[in-house]
Amino acid sequence: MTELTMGKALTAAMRRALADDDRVLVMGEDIGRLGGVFRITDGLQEEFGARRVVDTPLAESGIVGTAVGLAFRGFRPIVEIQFDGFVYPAFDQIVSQVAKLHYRTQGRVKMPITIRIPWAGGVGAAEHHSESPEAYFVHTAGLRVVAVSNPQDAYTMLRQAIASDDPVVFFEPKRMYHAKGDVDLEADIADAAPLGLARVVREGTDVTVVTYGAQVTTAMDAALAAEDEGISLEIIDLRSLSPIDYGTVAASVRRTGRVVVTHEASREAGVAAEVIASITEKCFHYLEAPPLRVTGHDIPYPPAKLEHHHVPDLDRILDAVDQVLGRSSNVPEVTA
Amino acid sequence: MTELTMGKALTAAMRRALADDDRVLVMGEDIGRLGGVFRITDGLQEEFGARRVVDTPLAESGIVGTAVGLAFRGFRPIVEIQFDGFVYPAFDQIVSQVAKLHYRTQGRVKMPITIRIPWAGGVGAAEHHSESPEAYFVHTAGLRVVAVSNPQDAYTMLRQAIASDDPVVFFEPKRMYHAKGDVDLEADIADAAPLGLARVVREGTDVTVVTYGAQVTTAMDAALAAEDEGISLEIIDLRSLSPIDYGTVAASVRRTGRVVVTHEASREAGVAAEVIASITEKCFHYLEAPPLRVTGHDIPYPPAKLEHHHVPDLDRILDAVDQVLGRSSNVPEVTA
Amino acid sequence: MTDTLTPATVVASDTEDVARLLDHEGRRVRDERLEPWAADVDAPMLRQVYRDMFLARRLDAEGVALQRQGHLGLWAPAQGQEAVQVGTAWACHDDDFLFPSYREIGIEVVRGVQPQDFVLVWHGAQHASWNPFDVHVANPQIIIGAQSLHAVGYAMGIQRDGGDQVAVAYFGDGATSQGDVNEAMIFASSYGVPVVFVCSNNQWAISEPVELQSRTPISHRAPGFGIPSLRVDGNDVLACIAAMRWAADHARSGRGPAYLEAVTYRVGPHTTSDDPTRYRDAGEVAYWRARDPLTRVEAYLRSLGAFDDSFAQSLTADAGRFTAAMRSAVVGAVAPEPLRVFDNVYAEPHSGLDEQRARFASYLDGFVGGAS
Amino acid sequence: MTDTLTPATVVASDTEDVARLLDHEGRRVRDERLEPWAADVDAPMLRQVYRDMFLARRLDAEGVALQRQGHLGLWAPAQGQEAVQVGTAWACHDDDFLFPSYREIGIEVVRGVQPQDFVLVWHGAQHASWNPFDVHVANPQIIIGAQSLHAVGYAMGIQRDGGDQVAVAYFGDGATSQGDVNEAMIFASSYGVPVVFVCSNNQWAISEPVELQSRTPISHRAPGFGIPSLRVDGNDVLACIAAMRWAADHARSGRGPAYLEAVTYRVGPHTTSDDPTRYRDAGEVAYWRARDPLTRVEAYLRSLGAFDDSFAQSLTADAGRFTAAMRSAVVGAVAPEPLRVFDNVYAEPHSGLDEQRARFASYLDGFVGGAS
Ligand SMILES: Cc1ncc(C[n+]2csc(CCOP(=O)(O)OP(=O)(O)O)c2C)c(N)n1
Ligand SMILES: Cc1ncc(C[n+]2csc(CCOP(=O)(O)OP(=O)(O)O)c2C)c(N)n1
Ligand SMILES: [Mg+2]
Ligand SMILES: [Mg+2]
Repeated sequence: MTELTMGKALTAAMRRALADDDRVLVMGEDIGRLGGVFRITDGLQEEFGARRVVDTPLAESGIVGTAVGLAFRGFRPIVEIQFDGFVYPAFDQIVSQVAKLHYRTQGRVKMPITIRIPWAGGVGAAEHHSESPEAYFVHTAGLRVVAVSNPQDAYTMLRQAIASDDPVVFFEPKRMYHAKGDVDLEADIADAAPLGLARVVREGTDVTVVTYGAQVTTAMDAALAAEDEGISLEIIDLRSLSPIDYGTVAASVRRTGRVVVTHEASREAGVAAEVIASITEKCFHYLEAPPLRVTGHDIPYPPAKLEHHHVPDLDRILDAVDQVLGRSSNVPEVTA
Repeated sequence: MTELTMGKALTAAMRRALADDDRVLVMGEDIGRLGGVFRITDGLQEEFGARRVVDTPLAESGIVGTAVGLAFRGFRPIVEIQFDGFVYPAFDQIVSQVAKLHYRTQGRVKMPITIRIPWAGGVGAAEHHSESPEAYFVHTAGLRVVAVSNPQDAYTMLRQAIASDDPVVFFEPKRMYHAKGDVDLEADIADAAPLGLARVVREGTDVTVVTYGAQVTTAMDAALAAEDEGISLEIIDLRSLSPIDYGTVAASVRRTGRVVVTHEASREAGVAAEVIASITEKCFHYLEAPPLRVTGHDIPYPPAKLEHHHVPDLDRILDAVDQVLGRSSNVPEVTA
Repeated sequence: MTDTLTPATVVASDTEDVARLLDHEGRRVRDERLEPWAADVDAPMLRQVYRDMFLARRLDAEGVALQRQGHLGLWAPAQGQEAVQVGTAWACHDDDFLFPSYREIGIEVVRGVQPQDFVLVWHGAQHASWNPFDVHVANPQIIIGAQSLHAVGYAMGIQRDGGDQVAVAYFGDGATSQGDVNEAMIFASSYGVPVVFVCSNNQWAISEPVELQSRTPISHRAPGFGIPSLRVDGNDVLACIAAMRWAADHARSGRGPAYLEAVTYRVGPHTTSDDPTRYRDAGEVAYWRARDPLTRVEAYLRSLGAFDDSFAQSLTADAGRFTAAMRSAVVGAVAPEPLRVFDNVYAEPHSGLDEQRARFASYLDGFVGGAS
Repeated sequence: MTDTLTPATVVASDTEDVARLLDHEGRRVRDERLEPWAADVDAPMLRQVYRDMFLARRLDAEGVALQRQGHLGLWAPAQGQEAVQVGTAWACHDDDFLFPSYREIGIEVVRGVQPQDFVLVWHGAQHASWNPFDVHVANPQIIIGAQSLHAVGYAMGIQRDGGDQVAVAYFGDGATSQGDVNEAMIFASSYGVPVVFVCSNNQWAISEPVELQSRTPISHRAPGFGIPSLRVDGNDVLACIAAMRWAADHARSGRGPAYLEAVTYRVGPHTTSDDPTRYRDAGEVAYWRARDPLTRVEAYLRSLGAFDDSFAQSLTADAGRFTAAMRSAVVGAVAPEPLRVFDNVYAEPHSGLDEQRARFASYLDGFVGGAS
């Protein structure tokens, strides 16, 4: 075990993948000499050369589109999108090519592309630097989507994503880049939990809180606070957003009968809506209260000085917990 | 009242808007001399000239990006995207500019842009010509999203969309372009139901079926078939997907206690998930059974010869109706 | 000062300002730029080339017929564009990898794509037919321009492998307006990769004339990106072979990308759904019919004494067998199995989709004898 | 044959192959292309221009200081780029509409943007500050290249209104790789609209040198799109004024778009978060510091006897007042009201968001004294 930040764990995962498989490449803006604006690729170009750790012209569609061509030639490109808000120029290549080529070609052309996206807010950034676009990709068949919450997962899941023959959109919560944790750099990824599984990160009996990414930490904080009031929260880190591991979620909800889903992305047709619709279908008769969402508002990401009113905090999670427990009168009403 | 196809109703709406307001423009690929590949802009260039009905170079980001600039100058562009699958190259301009400029500029720069999209499948088309991307836009704050199901709505809602100071993504179901209906071309749009409201298109007592676009017709067919079996379906045409009129939906669900949501788009994090999550929250204690989704599969749109196994038909809707009524043993199980 | 550049005065629609080796009548003319690349093209080879052009022409006509008879949902005719398609493909090595759009029938003929593989996609049975790794041709791209970046990425791969192939991006005049095609030139030039861009300027993008996309000849764009270009008569197969040999040699020898604009004409409609009488004159079509790419090779071969009736008969017979096989692949074809819609969405198991598939299978089982 | 074009041999990084009117020492040199456009620029005017450059320099330094002291989240320094920014803006009419990126401080100074409006965005209080219709400058764009299409669309509007304005798209060297910037040239050329493209080639896109984006000088791209271009010394304000006058006149007089590449240098880091020592030499920075755009105007004005101590003092005093106002706008600024996050998402009521707002308001009311 080595103590690493999430950022360094990600670097280690790429270093390992580059060393193990010479078809692996890393490409993106400023990822070479600079090591990326977050330094996640720090040192990789020096170690593996500019042919394998490739600074690209400033064009995201070009980056993803050429990664597709490299995959045609048998490479396994890891693409870094500099910030979440800059993935949209590549949307066409991701949705119409990366996601569909394996289907289109009846499995003949594989797209083992990992698209790494420094993701979401809470870091006081400028506009377009705090987006949570994961639902777009979850809604896109043909992609796998994962979101990491801690250094060990960052390391293991990035290696799994690179090893996957499917394209993986890999979300890295920016506000966790400096979070530290023990990482087992030697473990065989075959022994780790598969990429598609959720994890119960805290057991509890009263309410199931489902979340992912940096919100896992917020949910854990909420669980601690709730404990003081005698409320026991079970926290599930989804880890994978496509597929979603409903086995793990449903097992928990069947025990607790109450569920809160929280994420930072906006609410309408977001991942929480998906989780609630599926869980309601699968666990209807176990539910004691309507599952609730605690999400970002349906607004463009606000200016930095206002972001703490947008990104759900511990209090907003606890408020929803109170509601599903019937301890709050603030139950939603239809306004129309 | 005039009997018109949906296609002609849309043409009439644009003709009227072009005649009434000289800041209105139409732009897109092949919309001028050709009148669009679906002939929806037929005759408009001849009538209003090439300065107002503008054939554009073949670049969707360019089309939407220049529409943004025209809006800066006080114009009200109507943009035609030739087919649903070709909107993705414009995704960045739509999500980062069209949707956000009013918010970014604190209301100073309005984006009264209507983005018309011939939409969805069922017409035996080639790949990329049958996409249902509406959830991407519903999830994008700052946009309004509507989907029309009949000629009268096509006419009225397109005029309302053009008149709106907000950007509207306007979905036109291709398989309804030739459907006919009476259209009141003279009515004042101020007298019509506002753009954001749903409509109960058939009253019923047993199950609420929520849908939109071409699926309204399929749902109506299902209602007729159900009637034969003594089951009464209430059919709601959402019309607007952002906002969604939960007042109308909830009122119905409180009466029926059972709900099926159907659309052609894929399922994960789709609009049906949104409707079910919200309705479960708002009507939990009225629900007699878990709300169910009947949607396209989570697959890229399949080849034409297979599309009828993807686009939900009457039988699949009735199967879900049976399930929410407890008449079927085919109740979903968690597999994991 | 190199920077007071002003645009050329030639306009995009000037279709005579091109490099050419066979004139409209099939007479051999000289072009100093192209001569070295055409020196070894003899009559036997040109007969083979003609054979492919002829097959492409017949195959295309059969596609139109099958569509009219309801066996195909759509067809995108290539009539008039056989020279650029067949010629550029002939100039390539077998393992050069080609990334076509939906209209490049001729290159697929050269690469030996099988009869059924020309029709199963338009028939609606599948999104792509042949195995791209067998013929070194990607399946046709529908999203305008997207394949240009794939070709550049593939060429980045060749560069890394030290391979001696080139990648070829095929696209139309309309496609040159897409961001992707421009980004493709930028990436290709930046990395100096072995890719050739082939723009088949057939004067129209559906109803839009090429002047709407470009005020200057399309070939003029590439040099600004650091890519040498050549504007060639796209209806002259000899010129197309020569130009492509130059371009491929340039790319193959490590000198970076090259660009061809082949000036040609789409004689038919954009697709079988299109009505070109709404946007162009009969006179224009007649002008181009008189510049048919097949006629002039035939005339040239005749002048060399290399075209006789028995050759013509063998072409017709071969094409007849080919088109018959196309027809039998779709006439009376059985509908694919419903559950095939779930195949190959992912390369590895996906619990969500696997559950959907299982549910749908049991739903289908609920019908007597399964669903249709 | 016009089509055997081969790329120029000049490379993108050759920063001396530029049109110039003031050399590095501030001596007036001749450039026949630019002379007619500089003839009436006299010392009094140049003093005004210098005033704006000086203010931009000071304002920029204050931004960096405010960021270091924790009052701003970020700052994107413009040091070294004052000449192209101030010069091109000076050459415009007041109602020409400018579409800048995030680094165009100088053009905003020329247009009279107020002190607080330079800092409130980086402070994190709002996404945009000034009213674009007051100063005819759009709020700075962060998505690289997106604004180039907005400028072209705006120019399409001018064309339709019969206005005599031009629209100006400002962007960097890195931005030229984006599809949008290329599509902007295509639309502009196709319609012949009154737009000027100004590429501030400051040699770097964060850590990426311009040669990664372009092997040829960036100005060479425009002519291929039918757009005349000029490569100008971006550190020579007189040349920038003259070149922009030529370009704006070209566009304004109905001859279609024009393109300027201004060769300049980003002396500071990309932003205050950047560490340029990781990717570039101190020597390169020193080279460019010696070509400072302010120094040479000062030297030229001195040579004309138009720069003395009292002028210098008045500049310093004015800038001091300006930067003090910047500072007081953010130091001790009160946090915006929480519910403001919901304002202006839509221009018209939206039932979904209105419900969310109401819920959040009642949630906030649940805290004693409301939430922070
Ligand atoms: C991104 C995208 N936008 C629009 C279309 C619709 N479309 C199909 S073909 C075509 C015209 C293409 O013209 P060109 O590139 O000249 O090729 P050609 O058809 O002439 O061979 C258009 C607009 C598309 N397929 N993809
Ligand atoms: C679409 C997009 N991709 C990436 C970025 C991140 N980014 C911000 S500035 C920058 C470099 C821009 O370089 P250039 O265009 O030369 O302008 P400069 O910063 O030098 O003024 C990058 C990559 C962005 N803002 N937008
Ligand atoms: Mg064409
Ligand atoms: Mg730069």
